[in-house]
Amino acid sequence: MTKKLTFSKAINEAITLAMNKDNDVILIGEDVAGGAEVDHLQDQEAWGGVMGVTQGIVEKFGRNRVIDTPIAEAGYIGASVTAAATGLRPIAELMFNDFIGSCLDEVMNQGAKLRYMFGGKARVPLTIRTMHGAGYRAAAQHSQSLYALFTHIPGLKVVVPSTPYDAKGLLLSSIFDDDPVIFFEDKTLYTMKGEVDEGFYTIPIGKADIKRKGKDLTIVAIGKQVHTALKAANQLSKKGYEAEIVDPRSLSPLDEDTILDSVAKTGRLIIVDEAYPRCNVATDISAMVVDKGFDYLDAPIKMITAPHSPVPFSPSLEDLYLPNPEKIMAAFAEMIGDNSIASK
Amino acid sequence: MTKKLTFSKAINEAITLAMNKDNDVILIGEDVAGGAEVDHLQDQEAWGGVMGVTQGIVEKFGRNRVIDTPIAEAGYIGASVTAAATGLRPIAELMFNDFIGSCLDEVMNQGAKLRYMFGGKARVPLTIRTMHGAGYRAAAQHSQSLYALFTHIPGLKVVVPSTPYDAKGLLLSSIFDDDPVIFFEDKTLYTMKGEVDEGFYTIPIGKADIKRKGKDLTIVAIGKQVHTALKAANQLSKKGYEAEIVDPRSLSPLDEDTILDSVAKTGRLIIVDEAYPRCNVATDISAMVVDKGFDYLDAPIKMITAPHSPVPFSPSLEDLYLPNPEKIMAAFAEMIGDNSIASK
Amino acid sequence: MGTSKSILASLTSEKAKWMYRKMVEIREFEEMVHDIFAKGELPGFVHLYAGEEAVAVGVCAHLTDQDSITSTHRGHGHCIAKGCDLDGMMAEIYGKSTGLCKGKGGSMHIADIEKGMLGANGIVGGGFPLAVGAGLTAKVKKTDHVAVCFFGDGANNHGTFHEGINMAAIWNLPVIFVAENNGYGEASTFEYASSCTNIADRAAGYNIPGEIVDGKDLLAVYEAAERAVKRARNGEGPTLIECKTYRDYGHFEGDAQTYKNDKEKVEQRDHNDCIKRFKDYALANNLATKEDLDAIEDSVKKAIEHSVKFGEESPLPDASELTKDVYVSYE
Amino acid sequence: MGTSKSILASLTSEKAKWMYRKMVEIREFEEMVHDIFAKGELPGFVHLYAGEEAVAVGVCAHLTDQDSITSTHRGHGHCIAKGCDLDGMMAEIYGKSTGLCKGKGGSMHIADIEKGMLGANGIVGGGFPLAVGAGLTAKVKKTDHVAVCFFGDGANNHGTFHEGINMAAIWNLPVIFVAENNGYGEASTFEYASSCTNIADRAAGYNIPGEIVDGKDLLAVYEAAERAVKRARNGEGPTLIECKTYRDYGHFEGDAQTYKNDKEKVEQRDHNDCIKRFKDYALANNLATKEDLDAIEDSVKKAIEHSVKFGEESPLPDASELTKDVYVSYE
Ligand SMILES: Cc1ncc(C[n+]2csc(CCOP(=O)(O)OP(=O)(O)O)c2C)c(N)n1
Ligand SMILES: Cc1ncc(C[n+]2csc(CCOP(=O)(O)OP(=O)(O)O)c2C)c(N)n1
Ligand SMILES: [Mg+2]
Ligand SMILES: [Mg+2]
Repeated sequence: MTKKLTFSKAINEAITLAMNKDNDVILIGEDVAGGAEVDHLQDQEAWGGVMGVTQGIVEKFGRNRVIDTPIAEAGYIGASVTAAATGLRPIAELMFNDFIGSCLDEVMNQGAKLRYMFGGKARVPLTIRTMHGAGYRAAAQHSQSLYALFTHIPGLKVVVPSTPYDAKGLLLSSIFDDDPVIFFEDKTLYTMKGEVDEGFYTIPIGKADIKRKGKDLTIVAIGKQVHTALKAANQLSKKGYEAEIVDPRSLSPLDEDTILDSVAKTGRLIIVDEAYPRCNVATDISAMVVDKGFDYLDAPIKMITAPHSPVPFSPSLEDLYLPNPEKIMAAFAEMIGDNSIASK
Repeated sequence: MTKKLTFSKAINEAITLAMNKDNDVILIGEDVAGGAEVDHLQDQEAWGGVMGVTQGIVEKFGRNRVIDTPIAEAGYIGASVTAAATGLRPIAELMFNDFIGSCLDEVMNQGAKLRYMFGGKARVPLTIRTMHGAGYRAAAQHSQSLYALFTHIPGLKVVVPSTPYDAKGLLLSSIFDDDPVIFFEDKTLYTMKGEVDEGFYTIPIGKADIKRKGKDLTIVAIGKQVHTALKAANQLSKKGYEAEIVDPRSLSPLDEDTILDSVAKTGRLIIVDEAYPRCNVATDISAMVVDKGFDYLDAPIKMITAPHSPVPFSPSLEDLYLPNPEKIMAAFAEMIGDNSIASK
Repeated sequence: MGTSKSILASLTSEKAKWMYRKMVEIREFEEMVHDIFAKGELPGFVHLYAGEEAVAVGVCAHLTDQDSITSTHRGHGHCIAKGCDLDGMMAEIYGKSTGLCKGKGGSMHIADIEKGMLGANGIVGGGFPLAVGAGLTAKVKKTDHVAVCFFGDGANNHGTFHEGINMAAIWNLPVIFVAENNGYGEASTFEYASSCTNIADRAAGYNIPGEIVDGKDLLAVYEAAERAVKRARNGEGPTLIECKTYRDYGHFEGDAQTYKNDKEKVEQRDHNDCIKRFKDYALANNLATKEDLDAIEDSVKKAIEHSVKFGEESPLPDASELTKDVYVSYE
Repeated sequence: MGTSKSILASLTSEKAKWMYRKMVEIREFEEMVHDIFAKGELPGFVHLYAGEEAVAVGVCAHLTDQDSITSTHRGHGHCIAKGCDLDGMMAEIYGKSTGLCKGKGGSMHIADIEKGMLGANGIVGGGFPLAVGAGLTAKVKKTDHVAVCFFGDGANNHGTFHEGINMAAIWNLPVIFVAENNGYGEASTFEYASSCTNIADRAAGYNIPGEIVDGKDLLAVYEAAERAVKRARNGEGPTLIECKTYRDYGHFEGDAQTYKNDKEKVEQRDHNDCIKRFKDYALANNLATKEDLDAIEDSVKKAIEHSVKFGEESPLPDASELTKDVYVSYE
């Protein structure tokens, strides 16, 4: 049985299911309940996070398990690391991934390394949910897609879903994973609707999904950019080219085989990653394919990314900043030397 | 006129020259003077940083310009950002690059973005000196090479010198650059000696240096790994192969042309980067070469990096962790299908 | 109104009118932004300062363009009090090329470094170290400039509060930390999130003066700020001033504010308005005539309307701006 | 010695001897590490706890294996007081496979989660949030476990101090913050780097009890910790205890310590030794006989020698360990 749910509700449902299943699961973050200890406030009216994603959860599970924190990211993310190591299974919300600047130590030097430094004697079953992505007119400090920073760091898993279905199944996997997982939610996807299975299901972390089959070109696209790629693929199809779209879904670990198999078939690769261009996931995937699948390649790998610049506020600039189908088409046109594609 | 100096003294000399030249240059960080306001302590006995790199500088310039800070990285790095924007030219020392976890916000969201967010109306002439690198038996939280994180972030420049000569000239350029620069110092290089020019000289940021000429293979190596590459090149030379070694010296901006020219000549590329393997500078350079120099390549690009794991304490494991000449030789052997190279 | 005689003596009619004007500018600006945001004409997140005018104005009344302030996500009021151009501000919020930041910053990063306004900040607590940096420049260069850090009750629990104030204290820097305690950080109350009874109570842990003032009373703020700025300029170090205030709107535009209690809303917004309070005081104490104030209100209304027209009609940034201003030295 | 009668009453001879043993273990362990480091046999950075034994031992005397502690870069003393195995510790410092962390952590990351020792930490201030997390688990799971955060005077200026204590206070968590004020953070004095007169003075800003004790007096620490642990277990929330102490060695091995003053060194190291002070007390109050204590000293010496032999002779980790333990779920 499936039903239509928004991306936001799919996440809410995953958290609810996880908290029902296991009393050790707690939800912690800034206003994740919303309005703690306000006398007149009924729990069902509580904010449920700045975007309302966790609305209603405090009503079901109470304030012992749904915990509003002060604005102290180092404090509560660090606390979540050891809460995880001492018996809980926290879902910590880092409101915007940009705020990692206030708690990178707790993620990079504590959470990610604890198990290794302790010689394998600890587990850190922590999930950090965090918003990312440009397009919301939220400017330079609230629009970044910083998953490359986390992918760089050993000891973390990094998950970036692109659909409500994937979001629910991957969040459930993340919560019940015994390693620290950073779970990225694109703020511009929250209102997107999609089919989602009823009840509890998981999607394995580390398994890519082919969002569209094709034989002429592989597009690996991350998060929201999967939809940009799908749009480009539809247009390419009209021109007679079928693109295969691989959604890695998890960046660390990365499903190298699915990507390589696709490139082996198509011989061409475009990677769409809205993050900053240097040392990003696009370069990571490109380098991996060159290392392990060099002979499959009929053409240079092209990367469609943001420019090397902060995210501008002005809507007109932000629109230029992001990848779009036209940029993908132009890259493909260049790749195969067919200008008629780019000009539409 | 040149003289022999250690890497550490070359840095000390650059700071001294800069402070002599411009009264707005200050040095700030934890114990950069060492022992502030200790009655009996003579300035010439003051620590000069945990590794003694800045020894003697407080004696010359006094405590108004050489400022010991509390252990508060967010505090003093953030303060350095606006000190720079309001008229000083600070050299801030982040003792170990691993401590960026405590002040990423100040670097990434404030320092790097200030100018852009302000529409170009501010300058942030800040240099952050920081120690990196494994091999010192300093374990997981004091051995990382995190330059990829900084390279990812637009608005920062990233410099990683490999010799005393480069360190001095590049540090002087960094200090007098009007953008924020992160200047990496490998702690295991401090005692290395090399020829250094007398007096004031600069090396442009963004210009790679060819540390060895060759025609059969390009090795791009970062920081200390330049020396690993040189060792490998010597051994390869005995086998009849001449490697060209490109030291990018600055990772952001990256001198793409010098790298591409070398690969155009040799047709083969190995990148040696001791950082974590995912989304690192090796992948960045590989992807760039594939994008812009695909046709130059006669073989897959190989990357010699750390494994995807924290830095282990145990000396035996740490030695395995790091790149070494043998790993480079083995990669080249595989590349050209000549096993006699790898087995020495 | 509990304002001491000494203030009355030092407060000129000119200053009083300037302050009145600035408060009205802020209020009208914010009401206008509220309206145009509601119409869907403004992009992004917008946090309004209405209700807290007395804080920004009472403090900035003592500052020159050479003095610096650091601001918050709720930064329009600080901008106006520090003398930023209204047209440039509105254009910035519209994302236009004529904006203070060429449209690249927007509401959350609005700034004008020439006016000593070192930027609104999207990072709660981001301002503490930045204010310390401006204070450090003053100390190293031996000027008499001061720096002011405006911050919220929510920010008071961030680590940067602690690091920033401690550094300012040990170095005796000319930095004034101004808490805008409006009772809430987003939906969380000050009482819930903060273990201290007053933010000013924390000053003792840094051996600096901590003062509590009625943030709805312009002259109380003005007076406390005067003392603090004097201390700072005299090399006597930092001060923490806690202004108890209230934000009339929600955390951001679009917030249903279910966490606020209705009684408090009415009490604060309708019966404790800082502008009304100062107006009554100014009239009663002959600092200004009714005509003066009417004229100010009129003129401000026109200025705000002008700013909207300016914002609306200004061109969007050119595409070439996208990658400009990332670095000084290259594009 | 200024120790109250009530302590004497509750302190059994058994406990006293346990504490003496632990203090001597720490001292002998550190002296040994000092010696073998000087011989160049130990890799990396080493920070010695000698001189501060009374703090770790006086606090951990009240804890069980279910209680947690977070430690610092100067972590050997905390480990020993919390019951970690000496052989495993020494092997860890040697980087051997038999070490507590299989040689992967080393001195700066030595840990034993089964003993509730949540790790030394290479990051100053790293422990505050981590201790809060253990306290949070206790609260959510409604156990009576407590968590102790040991930290230095240097760490007291890091932002995590503020965030951690505030959170523990508002949630009323069973966390005890134990300041080891040894007067220095590296070469910087407490007086220079900290704006507070005492670390305990900062407790008021969080509405929690703050106590100052003579950290060289084992029983003073013991008594203060007893009260704090009782409060924590009773759900009465966090306490901050400041122990004034001194580190006998430098910041790390190899430090010339030019910043220390000679008089203070002699006074503290030679005339205010916490072990000697407790020994005199225990003998005078019949908590132990001379023979008991001699036997303890003897036995400890042997144990330490054994640990060195164990460390030296243990095998290095297998190459396959390099990429193990990064993740639970895959290698
Ligand atoms: C580091 C960081 N954490 C969280 C946020 C999200 N956020 C924005 S404003 C805000 C509340 C701030 O409260 P307060 O400091 O009292 O200021 P006020 O909004 O009341 O003016 C929060 C949590 C942020 N922008 N930055
Ligand atoms: C975040 C961070 N900043 C700086 C350092 C370098 N460092 C290691 S120990 C130390 C001094 C710590 O002083 P204190 O907290 O008083 O502890 P003590 O060494 O006196 O026991 C410093 C600055 C670090 N390890 N982590
Ligand atoms: Mg507030
Ligand atoms: Mg200390």
